[in-house]
Amino acid sequence: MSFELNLRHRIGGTQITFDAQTAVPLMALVGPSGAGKTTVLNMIAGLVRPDHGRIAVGGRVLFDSATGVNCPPDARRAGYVFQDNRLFPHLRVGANLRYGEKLAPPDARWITQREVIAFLGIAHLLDRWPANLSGGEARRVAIGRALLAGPRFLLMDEPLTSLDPARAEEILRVVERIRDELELPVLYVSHASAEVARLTACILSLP
Amino acid sequence: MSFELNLRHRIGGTQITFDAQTAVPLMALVGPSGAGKTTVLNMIAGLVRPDHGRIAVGGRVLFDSATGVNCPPDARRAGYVFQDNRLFPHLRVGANLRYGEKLAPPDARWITQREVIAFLGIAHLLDRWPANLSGGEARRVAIGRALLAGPRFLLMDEPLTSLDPARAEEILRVVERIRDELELPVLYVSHASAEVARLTACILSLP
Amino acid sequence: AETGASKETPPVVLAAASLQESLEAAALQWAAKGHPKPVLSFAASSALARQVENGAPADIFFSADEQWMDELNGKGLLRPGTRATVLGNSIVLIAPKTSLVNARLDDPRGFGAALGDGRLSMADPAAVPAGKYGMAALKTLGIWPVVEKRVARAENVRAALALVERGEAPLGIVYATDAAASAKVRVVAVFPQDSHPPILYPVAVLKNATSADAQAFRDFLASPESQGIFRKYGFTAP
Amino acid sequence: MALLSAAEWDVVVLSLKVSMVAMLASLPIAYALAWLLARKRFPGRMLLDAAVHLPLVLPPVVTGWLLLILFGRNGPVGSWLEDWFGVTLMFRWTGAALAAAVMALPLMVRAIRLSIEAVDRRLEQAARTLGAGPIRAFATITLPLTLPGILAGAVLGFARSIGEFGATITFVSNIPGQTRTLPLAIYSGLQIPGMDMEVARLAVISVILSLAALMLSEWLVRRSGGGRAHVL
Amino acid sequence: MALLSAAEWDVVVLSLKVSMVAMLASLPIAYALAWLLARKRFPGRMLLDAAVHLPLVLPPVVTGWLLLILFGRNGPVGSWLEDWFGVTLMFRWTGAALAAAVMALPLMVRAIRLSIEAVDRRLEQAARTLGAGPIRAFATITLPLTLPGILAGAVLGFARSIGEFGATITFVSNIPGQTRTLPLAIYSGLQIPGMDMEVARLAVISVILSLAALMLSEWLVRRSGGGRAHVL
Ligand SMILES: Nc1ncnc2c1ncn2[C@@H]1O[C@H](COP(=O)(O)OP(=O)(O)OP(=O)(O)O)[C@@H](O)[C@H]1O
Ligand SMILES: Nc1ncnc2c1ncn2[C@@H]1O[C@H](COP(=O)(O)OP(=O)(O)OP(=O)(O)O)[C@@H](O)[C@H]1O
Ligand code: MOO
Ligand SMILES: [Mg+2]
Ligand SMILES: [Mg+2]
Repeated sequence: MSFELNLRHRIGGTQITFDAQTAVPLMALVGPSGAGKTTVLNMIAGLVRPDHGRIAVGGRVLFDSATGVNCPPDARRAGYVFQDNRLFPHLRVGANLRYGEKLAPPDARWITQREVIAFLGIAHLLDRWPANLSGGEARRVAIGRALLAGPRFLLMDEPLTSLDPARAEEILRVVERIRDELELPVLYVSHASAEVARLTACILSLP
Repeated sequence: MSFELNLRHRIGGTQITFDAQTAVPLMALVGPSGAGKTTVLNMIAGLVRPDHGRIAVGGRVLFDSATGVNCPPDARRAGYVFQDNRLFPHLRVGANLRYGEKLAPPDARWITQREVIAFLGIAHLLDRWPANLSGGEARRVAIGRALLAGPRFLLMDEPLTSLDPARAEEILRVVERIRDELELPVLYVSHASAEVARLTACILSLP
Repeated sequence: AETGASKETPPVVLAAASLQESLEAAALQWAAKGHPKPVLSFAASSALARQVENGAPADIFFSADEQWMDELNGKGLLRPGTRATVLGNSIVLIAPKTSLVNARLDDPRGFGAALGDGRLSMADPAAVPAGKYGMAALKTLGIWPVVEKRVARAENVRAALALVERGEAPLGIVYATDAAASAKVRVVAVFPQDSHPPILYPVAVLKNATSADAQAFRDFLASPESQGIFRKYGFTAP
Repeated sequence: MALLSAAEWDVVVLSLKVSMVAMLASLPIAYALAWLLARKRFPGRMLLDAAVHLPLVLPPVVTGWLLLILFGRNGPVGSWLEDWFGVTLMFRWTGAALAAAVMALPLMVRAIRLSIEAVDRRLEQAARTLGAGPIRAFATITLPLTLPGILAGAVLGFARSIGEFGATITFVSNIPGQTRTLPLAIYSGLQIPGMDMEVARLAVISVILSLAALMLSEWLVRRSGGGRAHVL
Repeated sequence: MALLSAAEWDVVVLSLKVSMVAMLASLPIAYALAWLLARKRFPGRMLLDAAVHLPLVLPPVVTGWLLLILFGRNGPVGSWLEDWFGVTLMFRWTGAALAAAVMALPLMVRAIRLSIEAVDRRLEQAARTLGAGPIRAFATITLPLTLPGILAGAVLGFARSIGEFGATITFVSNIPGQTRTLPLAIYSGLQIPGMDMEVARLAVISVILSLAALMLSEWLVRRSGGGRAHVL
């Protein structure tokens, strides 16, 4: 089982109900704007505590309201590409990339800085402040930072926004390799149906 | 002429060179991440002063380094949908929408709040703080705010990011109507080639 | 300046701020005789007395009035038999050097007229010794009811002096010692000694004194030799 | 038991008046200075910054003394104010308010400046494209976004004014009904042996006044707080 | 002309020592208080807030008197410090530093608190998902992002300490070489007519010292400034 999710949560005026048991590594999450996709990722990452339910990823229980299990976010080891990037403004791009890498146990790392910098094409940005990046540049740094933390699973919230088709294609290939070679559980949020269809047959939708 | 642009500008390490004379109302701007698309929009909106060149929109000269013309941003009357939304955090959604509308001369307004709220589907959000919106909800409010200011031309920086296909379709239709019925000059940045192809045959690309 | 412990730890003297120059001179004289120079700490008598009450590690208290000395005595904080009243002072009416104002102490109404629409500058009669003496004298002379509402109460005598020096107040009441020290004021009148309680400066060794020199310096302060020094600054014998 | 004697009541009312006026009058000046220091680079900026901090660094008595020299009846500014506007500061509550305002200014400027420096200028740009001129963009975006700094500055300034002693008594001395604020009354009490209870009463009143100001400001922040979380 | 006499030099060095120690020692406490007040809701929060502001509201003399009662040799804290740690505060420079620190605390807390409240907490969340525990997320994200507030607080605190008079003279008296800091020396000078030039010299020295502190802090802000612009 890659994801076992039973989630009940109320946010703003929206009641989110989400149940999923998936055996394939990559699962796509779609749904109209405001359906609760980001909130689901936040719950899996440990940033929002579900009102009720259970979260297990790769067989590891991260949250269970019945037994009182609630793993803190830093112990969950999610590689979360936030919808809004959240680069650290006081650290240069290089330091942003290294932030999670330094905290990861050495044997947990499954990709090197060199590889990440190469396929994201951000070698020329390492000394820049995040404030001086273009939209797509910041997006790529956010993806790189998440991958370098040696995560056990990935949460990607529309990772390809602001990226040109050529760059998007390269990143998609990396995601496919992660899915096929590492078999890492990936929860992938996107509104682009072609992109989603290419990545997985397992598409769950929030109403 | 909808857009007459001769721009030379250096930002970070990138030299931006952009020349365009378009007669059709809607012009698309494409190019890889970091090429300078957002910077071009910023120059047309008056937020970045070009090192050198000339900007005229709909026959009105907004900037000319030769003659020293430099119209301030508030007099340019651009409807700018920022890549990063820039909703005012201290105003509720309704007040964000009204911000530009209140400042527009009454006869400059070409769309009503009611229409905007309807096609963007944000009626239930009017009393919300921007901080509590989902990514796509914030995007829609940003579009609405720009349209309601009664602008003389539109600058749209990837306006459909974070939007589900159904909502995106509705917004595209509105953009088409603006193009066809109002013949307002629109500069449209997007990485989605299908979207761009549908809107215009006039596609300019930054290297 | 060192207060560290040596064989001859100099006495720590807590003294009223108005004694600053004169006591400094007396201490130098004492040091010239081969004694370690006493450590002098100047502040308002009230602040110093409260420090003593709270265990300040000091040797001598030199107050500007008897009241705070009585307070410490009542609490058993003085070394018995060491209290002595060593100095006296008088209070005077002053005006800016350049002003032509004239006022007489035997004519309350005239005094009020001399003040005009200005204020009488003096130390706070409710709090500061110099102010208390001034108020007592004005009451004796029948002037107080005329000026009561027109008093500018300064924090201390020097601040009262400054207001007259700057011409912000046409008249003021300060110690004779203050008037003598300022070149910008002139003495208009001297208050008769019997118009107010005697102005006295008591000194005493504190109960917790540790300096071996404390008693000797206290005796020096009471000696004719140091009296001569204080006289130069305008103080009188008690 | 009557809570306050008539004289104490006078002192409290005067303290409130002096502190409110000092705080309200210096708030716009503090804002203008903070804005200049945060946003503009001009020759003498460092000097202005230093001048603003002056009343903090100098012992209050010295500040009072400088005020006396400048704003006294015979001082250059004081005589000018008197001749042209008939305004007298010496020995008046207005002088006490001036002293309190001067002492409070550096605290207010710093708090407001921190807030101005934290404003996301891209929001001001957005306002400009929506048709707001520089002044309107300032009034509708910058000013409300710096509300936390304004309130923090107001609280600091008010509290500092309530506690101001040294500059006040040196500048305008201690005149009942005109310049005898709470700290001056407290000081008088401290000078007299055995007045500890009166002093404690007045001190408690001071604390209650500024506690009230504190609670008011927290409430204002909370009331406007919904929108100040972070956003795209 | 020698710029400073030996006695003046002593006073300057002592003032610097007292102010630096007061500022550095209270900075962590101020940060902790600011963090509590900005981030936590607990019973008594309002009271803590009020207590922090106390030294601002009370006339300094009263604060000095309270310190005397608490930290004097016979006071509850003072006697305990003396018995257990052999630490004496009365009449020592350490006492002067304590008085300065207490007076500076409210200013430091307010400045730091404004900065903490301005931190985007979503960045801390991002750090948590990247494997940082709460303490590391604080140290690597929150703390550096609040640097402007820390520096503003440090400057305010240092300047306030350089200027501190009332609480110091009331608590630890005016002892040359131990507690006679610049303001106390200035006060002494003011007591003697005709000492205006000496007083002016000392006042100018005070101003220069804190101007230096000001410039240092501005330089530190600028050095770390590149990254503090606003960003997604
Ligand atoms: N404030 C800045 N300071 C320095 N360099 C900047 C700044 N903003 C953008 N740049 C750089 O200028 C170049 C153009 O940026 P711009 O934002 O215009 O790109 P873009 O075409 O909009 O890219 P994207 O599709 O990723 O949004 C990029 O190389 C970027 O790194
Ligand atoms: N902090 C918040 N407070 C209150 N309501 C919120 C908050 N964040 C999100 N919401 C609401 O919760 C619902 C789900 O939001 P969420 O961000 O999960 O949507 P989403 O599916 O990710 O949408 P999008 O595709 O637009 O990003 C929305 O109705 C949104 O308005
Ligand atoms: O020296 Mo005093 O205690 O101001 O009268
Ligand atoms: Mg979302
Ligand atoms: Mg862009």
